[in-house]
Amino acid sequence: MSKEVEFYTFIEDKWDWDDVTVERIWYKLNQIRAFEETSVHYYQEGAMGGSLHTSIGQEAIAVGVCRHLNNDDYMTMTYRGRGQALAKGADPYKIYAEMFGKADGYCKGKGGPMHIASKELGILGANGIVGAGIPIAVGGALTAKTKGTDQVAVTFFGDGATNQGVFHESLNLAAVLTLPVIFVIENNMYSEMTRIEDSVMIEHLAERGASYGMPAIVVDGNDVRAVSEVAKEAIERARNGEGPTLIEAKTYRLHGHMFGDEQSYRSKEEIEAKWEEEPIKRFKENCLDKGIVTEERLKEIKEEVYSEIEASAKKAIEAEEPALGEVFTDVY
Amino acid sequence: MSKEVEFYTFIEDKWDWDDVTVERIWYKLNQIRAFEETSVHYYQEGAMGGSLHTSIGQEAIAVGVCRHLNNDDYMTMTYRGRGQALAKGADPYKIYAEMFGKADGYCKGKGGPMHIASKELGILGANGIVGAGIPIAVGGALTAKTKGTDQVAVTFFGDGATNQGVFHESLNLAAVLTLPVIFVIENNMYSEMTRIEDSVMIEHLAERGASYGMPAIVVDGNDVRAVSEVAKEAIERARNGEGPTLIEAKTYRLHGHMFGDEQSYRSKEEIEAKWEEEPIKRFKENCLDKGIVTEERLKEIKEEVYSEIEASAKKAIEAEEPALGEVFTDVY
Amino acid sequence: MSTNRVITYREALNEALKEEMRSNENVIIMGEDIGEYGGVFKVTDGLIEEFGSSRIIDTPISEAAFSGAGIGAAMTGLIPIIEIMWIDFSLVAIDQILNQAAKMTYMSGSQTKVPMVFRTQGGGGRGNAAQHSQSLETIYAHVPGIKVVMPSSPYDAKGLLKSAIRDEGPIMFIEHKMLYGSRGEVPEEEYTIPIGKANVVKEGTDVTIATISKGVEFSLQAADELTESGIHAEVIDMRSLTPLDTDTVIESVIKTNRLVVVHEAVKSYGWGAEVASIVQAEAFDELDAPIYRVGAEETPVPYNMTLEQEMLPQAKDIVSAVRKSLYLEEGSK
Amino acid sequence: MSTNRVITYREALNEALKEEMRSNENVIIMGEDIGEYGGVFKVTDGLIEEFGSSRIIDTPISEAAFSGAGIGAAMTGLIPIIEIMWIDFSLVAIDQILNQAAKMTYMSGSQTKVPMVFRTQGGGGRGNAAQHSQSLETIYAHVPGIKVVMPSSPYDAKGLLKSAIRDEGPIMFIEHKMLYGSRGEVPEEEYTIPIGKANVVKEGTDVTIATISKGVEFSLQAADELTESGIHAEVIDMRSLTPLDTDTVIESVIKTNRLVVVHEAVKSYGWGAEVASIVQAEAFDELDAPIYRVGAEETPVPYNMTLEQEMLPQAKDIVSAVRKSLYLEEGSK
Ligand SMILES: Cc1ncc(C[n+]2csc(CCOP(=O)(O)OP(=O)(O)O)c2C)c(N)n1
Ligand SMILES: Cc1ncc(C[n+]2csc(CCOP(=O)(O)OP(=O)(O)O)c2C)c(N)n1
Ligand SMILES: [Mg+2]
Ligand SMILES: [Mg+2]
Repeated sequence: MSKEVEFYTFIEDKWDWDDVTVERIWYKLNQIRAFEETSVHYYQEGAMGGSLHTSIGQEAIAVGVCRHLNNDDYMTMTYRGRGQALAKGADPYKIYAEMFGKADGYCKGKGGPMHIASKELGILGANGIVGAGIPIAVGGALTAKTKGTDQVAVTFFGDGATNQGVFHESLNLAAVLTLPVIFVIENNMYSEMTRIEDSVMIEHLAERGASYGMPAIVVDGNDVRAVSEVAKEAIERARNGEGPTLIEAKTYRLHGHMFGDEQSYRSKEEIEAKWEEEPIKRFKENCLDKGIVTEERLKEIKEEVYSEIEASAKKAIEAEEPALGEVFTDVY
Repeated sequence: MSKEVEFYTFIEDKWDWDDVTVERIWYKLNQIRAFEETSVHYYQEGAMGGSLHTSIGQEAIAVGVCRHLNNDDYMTMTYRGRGQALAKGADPYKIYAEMFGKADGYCKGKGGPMHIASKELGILGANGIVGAGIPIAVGGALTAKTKGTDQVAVTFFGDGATNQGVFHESLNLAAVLTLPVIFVIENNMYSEMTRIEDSVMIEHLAERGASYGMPAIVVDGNDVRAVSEVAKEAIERARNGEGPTLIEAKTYRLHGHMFGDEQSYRSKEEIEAKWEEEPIKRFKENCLDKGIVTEERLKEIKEEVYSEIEASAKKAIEAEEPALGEVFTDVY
Repeated sequence: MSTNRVITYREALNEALKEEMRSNENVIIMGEDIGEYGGVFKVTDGLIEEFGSSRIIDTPISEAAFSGAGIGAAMTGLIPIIEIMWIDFSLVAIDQILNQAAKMTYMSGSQTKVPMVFRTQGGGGRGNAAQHSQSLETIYAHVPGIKVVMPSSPYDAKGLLKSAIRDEGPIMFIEHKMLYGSRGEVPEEEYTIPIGKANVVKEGTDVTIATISKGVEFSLQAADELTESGIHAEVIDMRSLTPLDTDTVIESVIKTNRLVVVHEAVKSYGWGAEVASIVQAEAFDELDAPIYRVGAEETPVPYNMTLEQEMLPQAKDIVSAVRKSLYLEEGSK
Repeated sequence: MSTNRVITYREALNEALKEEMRSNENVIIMGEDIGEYGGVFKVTDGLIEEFGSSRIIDTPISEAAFSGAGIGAAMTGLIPIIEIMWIDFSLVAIDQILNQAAKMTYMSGSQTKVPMVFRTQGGGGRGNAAQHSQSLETIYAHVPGIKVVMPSSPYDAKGLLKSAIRDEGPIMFIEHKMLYGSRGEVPEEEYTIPIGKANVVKEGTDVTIATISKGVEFSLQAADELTESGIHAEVIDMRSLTPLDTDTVIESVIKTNRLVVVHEAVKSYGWGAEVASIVQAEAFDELDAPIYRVGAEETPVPYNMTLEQEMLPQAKDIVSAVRKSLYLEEGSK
């Protein structure tokens, strides 16, 4: 019969990160936050085309998962995926350069914010079509399995994406072929302006894992420690040839779906309450409670991050535009 | 949490069909069998184009479900769906005429065996694309709900179709909108030449209902009585506005996927054993055991059916071809 | 009497939807975020308030399923309007659109008609990059059984959408994302525009420009520029690709003896080739010059907006094509 | 030395797959019923025995997922061949093919190449009706980033498939269901055929016929018939639509001054329009007559095989188009 969903509970007492780890995680969480905030600023200034979808409030998932990945592990994500790219080691400058359409961008300015990719980091690409990155990650896992390496593939996607056909097909295919792939649902409670609870008749999206006989686990996506534990186990299983896992990380999208979203569909109070639960605040409290680092040290790192990010953005703004002839290259 | 799959067990003692009912069911089962066998004969003779996919061995599902449907209830099915069309009341002559490409065919000879449809019988059409008829039935159910009628829609599809994205999307949509639609998986153990057990990691396809919070039930698809009970309940629920149901009817495809299939993927022994469990034999035994009708009466009906079917086919063979100008009509 | 009322393309579409929903209770709309939010392009604004959630149906992100459900609903008595947010996403539902909706009437020998509208929007110019900027109309026009309509102005948007909703068969109704805010006169009184008749938006004598959707704006710009050098272009808005009104184009070419076809779709294998092929076949002796086509380059749409502009057709490309057709500039393709 | 070995199109394809799999262990195949059964058209016959189930992968019926998985695999070091059983079914996977595979290289600024082949088959003539008989090549040719190859003979099937497997980017490789059993000479020695070069299959002086896939057979039949009335047609097999070798066509038209384009795809918005448009633009002064196109009628494919034949192009339609181009018959379109 169908596998049951596991609900992961983090055991505070077992938390054993040292100060080096904590500082690194803190750095990464803040790097993403700073990056996203700064993006909004530049978007408002008109430095970008298209739409901008931030992951503010969802940073713990990217950081918690990607800390267990190697450079040669594969990853796909969505238009909201710059946080994950950073978590996997991408250079903020090169992402900004891409977002600003510059030649120095990861994709020479031809992909843009929705399509960040870095071959050398195993980032197969962000995707603008809901759900479409999922099978591509499965393909990365297929290569790993076929070549007999211990690489894994991770794909991040939203709650709404679990209603797309290709989600279903991809999970089934990965399960049938026992591929080393981790499916991470970032359940931020909304798909665009629609509450996920209005789009499904189940309480936990992870329940869908049972349809594929796949281990499925629900985790608090705002607790980077919990995400890290769950991801670690899933990634290990994958590396050991034990096949795919479905992780549902529950979080909340603190900004609108995209810049400019009027957010008429939710109350200010709802959003404010959620700011209380956001992952950076949470992690800071955890660290201070446990006394692993000082508040000053955290502040110092944060300031450092923000100034690094600002410097990257500035440099990217000033970088060169691609040559006009770039229109015609890279097609076939 | 996820709903559990129900495994339906038929209770012999409660079986209360009278002789009229039994004769009608016997007639229908044999009508489909005779129709399919005769189709094969004419296919071999070269009377048809394309491929021929018979439902021999699966008749109980069509008959058990469709006996609870009214003419104005909607139905979609597949390239293997002529049995269901007959079960819903289609005229064998008009189906044959369609299969032989004649003007008298349900679709004027332009649809063919894969696309039998009858507007007056609510048969929205058989489909050649695996899974594609599923959302169309959902649409029929949407009309019923929007117009506030008590009509229902039924869609028949195969085990393999449950791996298509559109299966997933359609069940979710129907569940979210609480539509009166019954999804019937005819699990005949194979999708073309591939065993379903090689294409999924679950034991029962009905387990997938849980992903949509949908009641799901497994039934012996070779027992027309059991199918009838299960379908009755699901159809009643749908008529009462209680939403969709997923039914997995387990059966076996006694012929190859299509005429000409070499069946190298399964043994003669396997097929022979399955002939012992086929639904017409089973129903006959049930009836005789219970003494509802005599063997002679059953034989009589069967002979009658075969001669009717043969007559329909003959008439269809002799029917008129469509005019050449028909190529250009019915396009927009 | 009309008061020369000026409204936006978006508002015109919204009015068409409202009016048709008021006059026919079988009309429903399905799509993503179209209810309370009014759609990401705000075309369905205010509809759920008036018609309720049983007729304005917010769906899960499942384009194939809700397109298919629209087909089934159309076959059984409703007139569904399916909003596919961006035409690029229609590719996840295209089996339903082209293998099902477009073929049902034929395959059933006309037993079932499929009266429905797939409303979507396409086109570039906003820096939305390769997966959000395509002009895929030719793909839909190539498969028989579905009409393809593309309005270029608020007036046309309203009149054509109303006709599309009343049509017996399935229609791809493709709006342009850069036109939603464009303004134009739309009478208060009810009107419809027949589907299948091209519209001569500017008369001229020297060259015919056949175009559609936002191409009309570009072509008029080009025509203005050309006027300055004494060249009078006739600009024809095709309005629909299926049916394709080549008669109007040929009539014009008989006068001008020159034709340029302009579209935002990729030039190669784009619909301009069909127009060009028909016109050269039917009006061979009328042509004083090759027919030139102006379309997007044969590349995905680049993100960088300068590159994007380079990739997409611009007014200057039209001017240059016209000049070539007048042998005022050297031309190849 | 070649021994004038004659094999079928199916066998030629099978050989190409085997040879490439032998010489490059990164080549894998995914599809439905391709393993033990050898594929419903038997093209992968015997492969699983030689290469095992880790390289010949039978998939669930999930074209979108296994196409997407092919893309991901191609981006990471494999060379997947994806068998989509019928091109009609490719519409359930087309988002992966056109929004993903075709755009990845561009969107990533060439960081990732997508070396893979989508093998499928199309065309009518078997009474398979509307959802199993389409010629959808133009849809794929219209979207930049993926090549479209269509072999017409066993020799081409083998040589082109080998080249396709070795190509750096994604390729739609479209076979024709009516050709699998056709026979032709295929040398024992290894060879490849470059993608992008058309093939003059029959020389002639009076008219050029440009075609592809099974159209070559029809066109040769027509050419034979025409020879009887003293008309010598040159028949060109385009071999691929992207790249499209119009140079070879134009060279021929310079000699013949007349062009007929023949394809099984629906005529309206079909690829013949592209060829016609380019040729009339680039060789306007060489043309002594309009370019005529022969393609399928603008309807879904009817089941009844007499109607189907009427709907599809036939040799007699080609003969008639050629005669029109020679002003021996009255012509319109
Ligand atoms: C196939 C497809 N349908 C619709 C869209 C438009 N769209 C973009 S984002 C989005 C919501 C996705 O929600 P979710 O998966 O929860 O991800 P989130 O944005 O919350 O990260 C939608 C509907 C799209 N990009 N692709
Ligand atoms: C989208 C699509 N993929 C593949 C096929 C080819 N095909 C036809 S029937 C079939 C098997 C379907 O199996 P199942 O759903 O179990 O139905 P059954 O034939 O057993 O009734 C396949 C793969 C198709 N028609 N459509
Ligand atoms: Mg979300
Ligand atoms: Mg089956």
